[in-house]
Amino acid sequence: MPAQFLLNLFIAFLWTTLQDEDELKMTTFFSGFIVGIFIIFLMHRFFGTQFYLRRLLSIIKLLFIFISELAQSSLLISKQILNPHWDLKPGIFTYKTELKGDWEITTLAMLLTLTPGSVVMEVNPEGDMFYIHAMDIEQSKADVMRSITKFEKAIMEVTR
Amino acid sequence: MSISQMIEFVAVVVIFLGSVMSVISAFGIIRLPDVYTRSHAATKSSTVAVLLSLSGAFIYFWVSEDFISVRLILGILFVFLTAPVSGHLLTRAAYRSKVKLTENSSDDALKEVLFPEDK
Amino acid sequence: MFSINLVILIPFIVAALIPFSYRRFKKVHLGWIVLIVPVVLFVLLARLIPSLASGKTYVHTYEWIPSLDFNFTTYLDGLSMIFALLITGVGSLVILYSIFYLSSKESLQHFYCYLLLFMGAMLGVVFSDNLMVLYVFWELTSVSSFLLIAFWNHRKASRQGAQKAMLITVSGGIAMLVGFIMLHTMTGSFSIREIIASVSEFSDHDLFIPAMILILLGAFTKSAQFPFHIWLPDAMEAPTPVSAYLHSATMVKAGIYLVARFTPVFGADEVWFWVVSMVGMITLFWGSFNAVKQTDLKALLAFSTISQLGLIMSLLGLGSIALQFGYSADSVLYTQATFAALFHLINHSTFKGALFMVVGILDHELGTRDVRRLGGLMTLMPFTFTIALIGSLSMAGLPPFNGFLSKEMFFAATVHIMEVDIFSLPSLGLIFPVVAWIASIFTFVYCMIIIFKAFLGKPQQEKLDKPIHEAPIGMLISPMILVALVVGIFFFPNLLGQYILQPAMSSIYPTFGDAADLTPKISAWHGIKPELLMTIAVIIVGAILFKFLKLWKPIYGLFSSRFTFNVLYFNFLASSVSKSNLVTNRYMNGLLRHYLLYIFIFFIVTVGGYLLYFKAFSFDISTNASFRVYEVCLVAIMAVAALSMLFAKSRITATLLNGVLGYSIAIFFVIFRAPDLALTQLVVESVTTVLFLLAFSHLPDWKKEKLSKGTKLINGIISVAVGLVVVIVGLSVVDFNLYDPISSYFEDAYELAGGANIVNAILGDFRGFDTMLEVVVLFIAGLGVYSMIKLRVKKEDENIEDQ
Amino acid sequence: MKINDVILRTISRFVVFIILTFGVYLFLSGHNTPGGGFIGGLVLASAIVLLYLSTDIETVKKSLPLDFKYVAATGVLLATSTGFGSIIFGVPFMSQTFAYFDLPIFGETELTTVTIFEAGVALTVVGVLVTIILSISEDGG
Amino acid sequence: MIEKILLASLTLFAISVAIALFRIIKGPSMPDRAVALDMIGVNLISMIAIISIVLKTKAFLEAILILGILAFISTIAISKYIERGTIIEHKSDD
Amino acid sequence: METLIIMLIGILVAVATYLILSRNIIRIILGTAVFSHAVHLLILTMGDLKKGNVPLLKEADAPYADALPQALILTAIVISFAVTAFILVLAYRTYQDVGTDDLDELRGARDE
Amino acid sequence: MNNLIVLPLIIPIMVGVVLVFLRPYVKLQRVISLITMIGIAGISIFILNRVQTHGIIRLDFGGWEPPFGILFVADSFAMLLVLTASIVTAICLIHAFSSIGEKHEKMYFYPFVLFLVAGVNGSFLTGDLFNLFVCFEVMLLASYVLITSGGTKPQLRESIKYVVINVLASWFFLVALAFLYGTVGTLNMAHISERVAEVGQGPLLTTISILFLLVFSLKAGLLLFFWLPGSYSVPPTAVAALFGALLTKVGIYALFRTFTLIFYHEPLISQTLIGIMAGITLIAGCMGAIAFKDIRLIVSYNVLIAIGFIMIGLAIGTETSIAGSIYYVVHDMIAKAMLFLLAGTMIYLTGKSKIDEMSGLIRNYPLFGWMFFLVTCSLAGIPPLSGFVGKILVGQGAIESGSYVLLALAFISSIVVLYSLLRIFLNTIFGETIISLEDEKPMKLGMIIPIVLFGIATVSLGLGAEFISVYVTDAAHTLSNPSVYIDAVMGGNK
Ligand code: NA
Ligand code: NA
Repeated sequence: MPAQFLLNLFIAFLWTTLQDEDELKMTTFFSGFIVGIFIIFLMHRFFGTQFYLRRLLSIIKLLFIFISELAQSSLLISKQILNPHWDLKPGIFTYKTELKGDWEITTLAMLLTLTPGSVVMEVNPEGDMFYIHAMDIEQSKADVMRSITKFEKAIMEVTR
Repeated sequence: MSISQMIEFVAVVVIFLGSVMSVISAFGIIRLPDVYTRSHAATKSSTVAVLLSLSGAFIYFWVSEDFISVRLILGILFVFLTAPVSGHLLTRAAYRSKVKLTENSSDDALKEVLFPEDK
Repeated sequence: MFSINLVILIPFIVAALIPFSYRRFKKVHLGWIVLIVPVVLFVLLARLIPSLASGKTYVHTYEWIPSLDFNFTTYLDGLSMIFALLITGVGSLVILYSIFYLSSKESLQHFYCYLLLFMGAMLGVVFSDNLMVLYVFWELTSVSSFLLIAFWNHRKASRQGAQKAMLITVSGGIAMLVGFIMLHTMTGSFSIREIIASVSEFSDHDLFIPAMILILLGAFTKSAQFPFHIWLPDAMEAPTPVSAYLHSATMVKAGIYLVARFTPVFGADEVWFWVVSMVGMITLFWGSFNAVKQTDLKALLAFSTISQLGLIMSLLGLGSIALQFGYSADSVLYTQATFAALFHLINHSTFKGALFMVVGILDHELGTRDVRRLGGLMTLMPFTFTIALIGSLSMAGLPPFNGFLSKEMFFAATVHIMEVDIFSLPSLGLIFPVVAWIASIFTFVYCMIIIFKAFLGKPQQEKLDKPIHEAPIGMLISPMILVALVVGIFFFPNLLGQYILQPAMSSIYPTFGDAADLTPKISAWHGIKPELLMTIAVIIVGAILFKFLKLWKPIYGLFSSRFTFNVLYFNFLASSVSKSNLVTNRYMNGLLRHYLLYIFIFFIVTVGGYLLYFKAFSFDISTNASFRVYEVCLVAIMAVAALSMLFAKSRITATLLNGVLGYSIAIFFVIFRAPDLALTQLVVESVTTVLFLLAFSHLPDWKKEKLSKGTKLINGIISVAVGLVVVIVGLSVVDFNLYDPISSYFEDAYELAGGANIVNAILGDFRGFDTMLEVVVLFIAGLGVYSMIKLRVKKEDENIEDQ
Repeated sequence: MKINDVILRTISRFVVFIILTFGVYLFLSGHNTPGGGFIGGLVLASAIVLLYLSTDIETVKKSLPLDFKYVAATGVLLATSTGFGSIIFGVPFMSQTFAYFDLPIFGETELTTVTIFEAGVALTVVGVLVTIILSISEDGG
Repeated sequence: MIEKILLASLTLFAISVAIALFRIIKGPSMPDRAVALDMIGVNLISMIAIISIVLKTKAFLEAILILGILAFISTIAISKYIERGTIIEHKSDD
Repeated sequence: METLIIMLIGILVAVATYLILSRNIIRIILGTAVFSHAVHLLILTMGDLKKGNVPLLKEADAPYADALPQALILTAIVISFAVTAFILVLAYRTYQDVGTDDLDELRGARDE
Repeated sequence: MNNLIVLPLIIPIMVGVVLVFLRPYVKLQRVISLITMIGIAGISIFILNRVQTHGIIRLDFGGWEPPFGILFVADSFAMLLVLTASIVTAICLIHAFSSIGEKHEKMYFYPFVLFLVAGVNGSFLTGDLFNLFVCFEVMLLASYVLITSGGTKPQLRESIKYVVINVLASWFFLVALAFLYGTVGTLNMAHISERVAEVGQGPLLTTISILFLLVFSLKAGLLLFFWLPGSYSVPPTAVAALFGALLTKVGIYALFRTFTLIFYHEPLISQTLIGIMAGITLIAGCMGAIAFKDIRLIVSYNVLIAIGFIMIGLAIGTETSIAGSIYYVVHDMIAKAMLFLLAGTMIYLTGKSKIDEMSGLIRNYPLFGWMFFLVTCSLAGIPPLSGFVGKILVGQGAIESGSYVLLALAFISSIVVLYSLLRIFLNTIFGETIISLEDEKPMKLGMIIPIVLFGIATVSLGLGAEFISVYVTDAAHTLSNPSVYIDAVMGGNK
C-alpha cells in the first residue's frame, strides 16, 4: 500500500511540472494529487492489493460513528443532569472484545467511552477485557451490547 | 443579510450552544453524586461544548475572514482524541485510589479484581 | 644629610629581615645583632643635637598618597629629638639587657621583630609631621605593644592584658584620628607645622573643642591617664625589658608627646588647660595612691608609672596657661612647668627604666616579684640593691638625684599656678599644690616599700624557689648606665637643659621668641622656697605613713572592688557580650517567618507610610479601560481560587488552585492582547504543575498549620496590609501619566529588526541580551537541580557542619 | 491487576508527533506570529515530557539517547556565540542581521542570526526542562 | 448582535469555570478535583476561541492548541499521581 | 479594568503573603508562585491595558498594545519558573536529609 | 572596541558552559577557570585605564541606541568593582582547588562560580534597570546552587531561607520595576534619571524609590540582613569567601547607583533613611560580632558592619564620603574574602568551629596565624592596611556634612571589629597549643597561598592607595555628578 501512495505523490509531482508554471504552487500540486488518485483507483488491481484510499473512507466512516455517538451521549447526559429526579443505578461491568493490538483496543475503548452513559475504566493486562463504568448500568449495558459489533467491524475495516 | 452573514450568525449560535452545553456539564459536575458519574459529564458534554465552540470559531473565521485555520482543526482533532483518554485515566485513577462509588451503584465488576481483600 | 625618614624605616627593614634570616644566628644571641640598630640610630641622632640646639630643624617629604595629601613627611625638631633619643637610647639599653634576660630558647626572632617594629613605629610617631602618617605609626605602636604583651601568649593573663591594652589604646587612637580629621576639616591641612602656623584662623571653629577633646582622648589612653590607666598594670604581663621600654620609657609617653606637640594648637584655650592639668593631677594621685597597696613589685612600678605620667601630663597642662596670656615677661614664668615636664620625662625614663630592670633581675634570678616573699637582698645582691636604691630615691624626689630637681620644679609650677588669677574661683588653684603634695607623699611611701620591703630586713630564702644570688654582670650594665645618668643629670642638669630641652621648648612655644628665655637655670639649691618646704614635708609625712603603713592600709578595703575601673571594664565587656547574645538570638532566631515579617513590615511602614504621609495617592477611574461581565467573572474566579488556597486541606488541591490561577492569567494575557505571553504562561504553568507533582512524591503531605491564633492574626493583618500597599501604589501609578513609554519605537520592528512580532523582536533583538542571560538563568537552574540531586554527602562527611 | 496503559500509550504516540510538529512550527514562526525560541522549546519539551509520562524513563532513553544537559549547554553556547560573533565582525555585541533570500521551494525566505539565537534558546529550554524532570524522576525511585 | 451573543457565551463559559472551580475547592476526592481542572482547561479553550472572534484576531489560535495539549498532559500527570504517587516511572512493569 | 485588575493583584499579593508566612515549605513555594502571578499581571497593567491591538505587525494595525512589558513578563515568567524548579528540589532534598518540611524545625543550632 | 566591556560577563558564561562539557577533566577545569578569571582581571585593568583616558565607555547591545536597547556602561566605579571581583574570585578559586573536593568539582563547581561572577559583573556594568534584574538572577541562581553545593544539613536548612528571601526580594524588584515603568515609561537608568529630574521627584516617585531601596537593601544586607549570617556560615570555605566578598557588594553597588544617579532628589530617603538603616545595621552587626563563639557567625556579622560602614558613606553623600565608601568597598572585598578563607581553613584544620574549642594554632601554623592577625588589623582599619583610607574619607565626609552620629557609629564599629576578631585571634591562634604534632593536619599549600595573596593585596592596597586613588576619585566624581553618566549614555552615539 505505501507503494500506491508514493506513486500518487509522483503523479502529482509530474502533474505540477507539466503545468510549466513560473513558480511552484500548492494548488497545482493538489490538483495533480487528485488526478493521481483517479488514475490509481483505476489501476489498483495491478498492485494486487486494496485501493489505498479505501482505508481513508473507513476512517471517515469511523469518525462519523464517533461524532454521532458523542452527540447522542452528550444529549443523554444533559438530560440526565437536568432531570430533577435523579434515580439512576450506576455501576461497573465488563466487556470482552476480540480486537487485538494497541490501535484497535484504543479505538474501541475511546468509542465506548464516548458511547452514551459509559466510560472505560480499565483494560486488563492481556488487553482483551474492558471494565466499563455506566451511568445507568441496565440501559448502558444494553446500549453497548447493541452497538459494539458495529464498532468492532468499523474498526477492523480500518486496521485489517 | 447576506449568506456569509447568515453563516456567521449560525456559527455564533453554534458557539452559544456550546456554551450552554458547557454550563450544563458544569452543572453536572455539581449535581452528580460521585466522581465516576461526574466524569461522564466532563468527558461528554464538556467535550461537545468545546467542539461546538471551536467549530463555530472555525466556521466564523472561514466565512468572515476567508481563513481556514489548520490550528483550529488540529485543536478540534486534539480535543476529540484526548478527551476520552482523560476520562479513562481519571476514573481509573479514582478507582485505584479507592474513591467510593455512589450508594446507588449496583454492580462493581472491578472490586473483585482490584481489591479482593476489601470484600 | 641622611633623611629622617630613613631613621624610621631602618628598624622596620631589619624587623622584616629577621623572620627570614634568624636561623643563621644560631650561635650568637639574636639580640646582639639587633642591638646595632638602636645604637647606630642613637649615634646618628645624637650628632644632630648641636645643630638643633642652634635652632635648626629638618623636614623631609616622601610622597605616599599625594592625592589625599597623606605624605610621609618627617620633621625633626627639639621636641621630637628628646623622644627619639629616649627611644633609641633606652632602646639600646633594653636590648642589651634583654640579651641576658631572655634565653635563646625563647622565640627571640619574634621578640626582636616586635621590638624593632615598635621602635620604628615610635620613631615614626615622634617624627611625623603629617597627621595621617602619625596616626599610622601611632596604631602600629599599639599593635607592636599588643604583640609584646602577648609574647608569652600561652598564658591567659598575657592574652587578656594584651587585648585590654590594644582595645583601649586603639580606641583612643581612633578618637584621635577623628580629631585629626576635624583638624583637617578646619585647616585643610594634615601638616602639624602648617596647622600650628594657622592656629589663629580656626580657634573659634565649632569643631575646635571636639577635635581637642578627641585628640586628648588619644593621648590619655596611650599615656594611661585616669580612667584609661587600667590597661597598664595588665600590660606588665610582658617580659620585663618590654615593660621597661614600652610601658615606662617610650610608648606611654607618646601621649605626652602628642599633648606637647599640640600645645601650640590648643594650649591657648582654657579647656585645654583644665582638662590636661586636671586629668594629669587625678592620674598622679590615683596612680601613687594605688601603687602603695601593690605587693607585686612590677604592678607597683606600673602604678607608679601611671602616677608619674600624670605628673608630666599635669605639668604640660599647667605650662599651657602661658599661651593664654600670650608672650610676655610674666607669662614666661608659666612655661617653666612645661620645661619641668620635659625634664621629668627624661628623668623618669632613667630611674624608672633602672627600677624595671631591677625588678626584672629579681624575677629572673629569684623567680618572684612579690614583696611579701622578698627581703634582705641588700647584702646578697649589692649591685642590684644600689641600683634600686638610687632609682627609688630619685623617684621619691630626693637629692642627689635627678628626680629631686624635676619634682622641685613641679612643686614650683603648682605654686605658681595658685597665683594665677584668671580663675573665677581664686581658691581653686589651691588644688594643684595640694594634690601634688599628697601624691608625692604616696610616691615617697611606695619608694620606701621597694627599698625596705625588698632589700632590707631579713632574707626569706624559704619563700623562694631559687637561692639568692647576684645577677650576672650583663644584666647589670644597662641599669647601671641608667642610674649613672640619674646621678649625672643631677649634677649637670643645665647641659641637658641647654642642648636638649631648650630646642624642645621652642617647639612648644613657637611664638615665644627666643627659646633661651624659656630655659631656666636649673640648680639643686635655690634657697628656701615653698617647693623645698613641700619636699621636706613630704619626707616627714611619708616616713611616718610608711612606718604606720599597716595601720592605715585597711583604707584600701573601703573602695569596693566591684567599682574599680578594671572591674567596670570587664563587666562592660562581659555584659556587652551576653546582652548582644541575648538580643541577637532573639531576633535572629532562625525562623524564616520572622525574617519575612521584618521585610514585610519594613515594606508597609516605609513604602506605605511614605505614600500616605506625603499624600502620593491619587486615583481616577475615568482613564480606565472598560470591562465586560465575563472579565469580572474571571477576576472573581481568580480571587476565589487564590483565597481558597489558604484553606486547602491538601497540597494537591492548593497546587491545582495555583494551576487555575495560572490558566486564568493566561486568559487575561489573551484579553490584554499578549499572545506570546499567553502561550508561555500556559506551558510554564503546566510544566510547573508537573514539577510540583514530581516533587510531591518525595515530600510528605502537609499537616494542618500549627499556628497560634495570634500568629494567624498577625499574618493576616500583614498580608492584607501588603496587598493594600501594592494596590494603593498601583492605582496611583496608573493615574500618573506624564510620560509616554518608549515602546512606540519598537513598532518599527519590521523595518528595524525584520520581525513582525514586536514582542519576539524585542526578545530576540532589541533586548536580546536579556534573553541570552535568561537562558543562562534557566541553564544554571537545570544544572543546579541536577547537581543538587546527584551530589549527596555521606553521613560521615558531615562532621561538624552538623552541630 | 496490573495497570494496562495501552490506551494512554497509543494515543500519546500519536499526540507526541502533533506536538513536536507544532513545536517546530512555533519555533520557526515566532518572527511574525506568536512563537519563537522559548515557546517552541517549551512545547518541544512538553512533547518529551508526554513521552516520559506515557511510557517510562528507560524506554525514552532507548529511543532518545541524548544527554539533555549537553543539549542545554549546546543551546547556551549557540545563543551566546551569536552575540560573540558580533565581536568578531566588530559590530556591537548581539547585533542581529537579517536578509531576505529568494529560495526555490520556500520562496522568499528571511534568514536571520536571530534564528540561530532562538535555536539556542529552544535547545536550552528543552535541555533544561528535561534535565530537571528527569533528575527528579530518577531520584530515589 | 453577534458580539452580544458571543459575550453571553463567554459569560456562560466563565460561569462553568466558576462552577468547576467550586468542585476543585470542595473536592471531596482528588479525582473530583482533577476532573474539574480538566474541565476548566477545556472551557478556557472555548473562551480563547470566542475572544479571538471578539478581538478579530488570529493571534491566539496557537494558544487553543497549546491549551489542549497541556490540559491533556496535566491530566495525565495528575491522574498518574493520584493512582501511583509517581508520575514518571523508571521502567514499566511489563 | 485597571482598577479591577489591581484589586485582583492586591488579593493575590495578600494571599501570597499569607502563604509565604507559613511553616510548611510547600505553602511557601506556592506563595512564591502566587507572588509571580501577581507581579506578571502588575507589569502588564502598568503598560496601558486594552489600549491597542495585538503587537503583531502583520496581524493587526496600529495602535498596538505596549509590547515592552509583554517582553519583560516573558523573561520574568521563565526566570520564576527556573527558580520554582530549583526551590522545589531544594525543598524535597531538605526533607530527605533533614527530615522535615516545617520551617520552624529548620531554625538551626543556637550559639550561646 | 566598546565590545570589550561585555567580556567580563560573556567570557565567564561561555567558558562556564564549555566546562560543562569538560566535566571529567577536573584539572583542566581548574586551569581554565583560573586563567579565565585572571584574563578578566587583565581586561578590567585595561578598561579601567581606558575609562580614564576616553571617559565612560558604553556598549549598546545590538547597536540599538539608548534608551531603546540594553547597554553596558563602564565607568570607574563599575570597573573598579569588576576588577576587584575578578581578582578575589581568582584567588578564591585557588583555595577551592584544594578544599572543595573532586566530587563537587565534577558537579560543575567551576561553571557555577563562573556564572556567579558573570552575574556579578553584569550587575556592575549594566545601564538598564531590567537587565540589572536579570543579571541579579544569574548571580542569585548561581549562588543558590553554590550555597547548597555539598548538601549538608545546615546548608540545606539555611539555603531554603536564603532562597525564599531572595525570591521575595526579586519579587519586590519586579514590582518596583513595574511601578517605575508605569510612571516614567522607560528602563534605561540614565533615561530614567533624566525623566525623574524633569518632573521632579514627586511623592509617588519617591515612594517607588523606597521600593528600590527595599530591594537593594535586601541584596546588600542593609538593615534587611536576616538572611545573611546563616547563609554565609554554611557553604564551603571558598564559596563563603566569594559570597562574603561579592554578593552584598552588588546590592551596595545598586544602592549607590540608583540613589546617586536616579533618586537623589529627596534627601529624606537618600540620606536620612539610608543613614538610619546603615546605623542600625552597624549596631546589629556589632552586637552579632561579639555575641557568638562560632567563628563563622562572628565573621558573618562582620560583613554587616562593613555594609553599615559603606552605606554611611552614601548616606552622607558628599563626594569625599562616597570616595571613602568606594575605597572601603574595594578593601572589604579583599579583606572579607581573606577573613572567610581564614575562618574556613581554621575549621578545616581543627574540625571545630567555636573559638573556645581551639587554641594555639600559631605553633602549628605560624604563617596562617600571622595572616589572621593581619586581616584583623586590616579590618579594624589599622593603618597602613587597606581599610584605613576609606575610613578616613568617610569620616572626613561625615565631619564636613555634620553627620556626627554616623561618624561616631562608623568609628566605634572599628573598635568592635577589632574586639571581635581579636577574640578569635587570642582564643584560637594564640594560647596553649592543643594540636599535637602527630595530630596536626598538614596545611595545604593551596589553602595558604590564596590567604597570603590576599594578605599581600591588603597590604599593598593600603601602602599603594595612590595607585587606585585616581580611579576612585573619578568614580566618586561620576557618582556625585549624575550628568557625567547621563551625558555618556544619552549623549548620542560614540
Ligand atoms: Na501610568
Ligand atoms: Na581557646
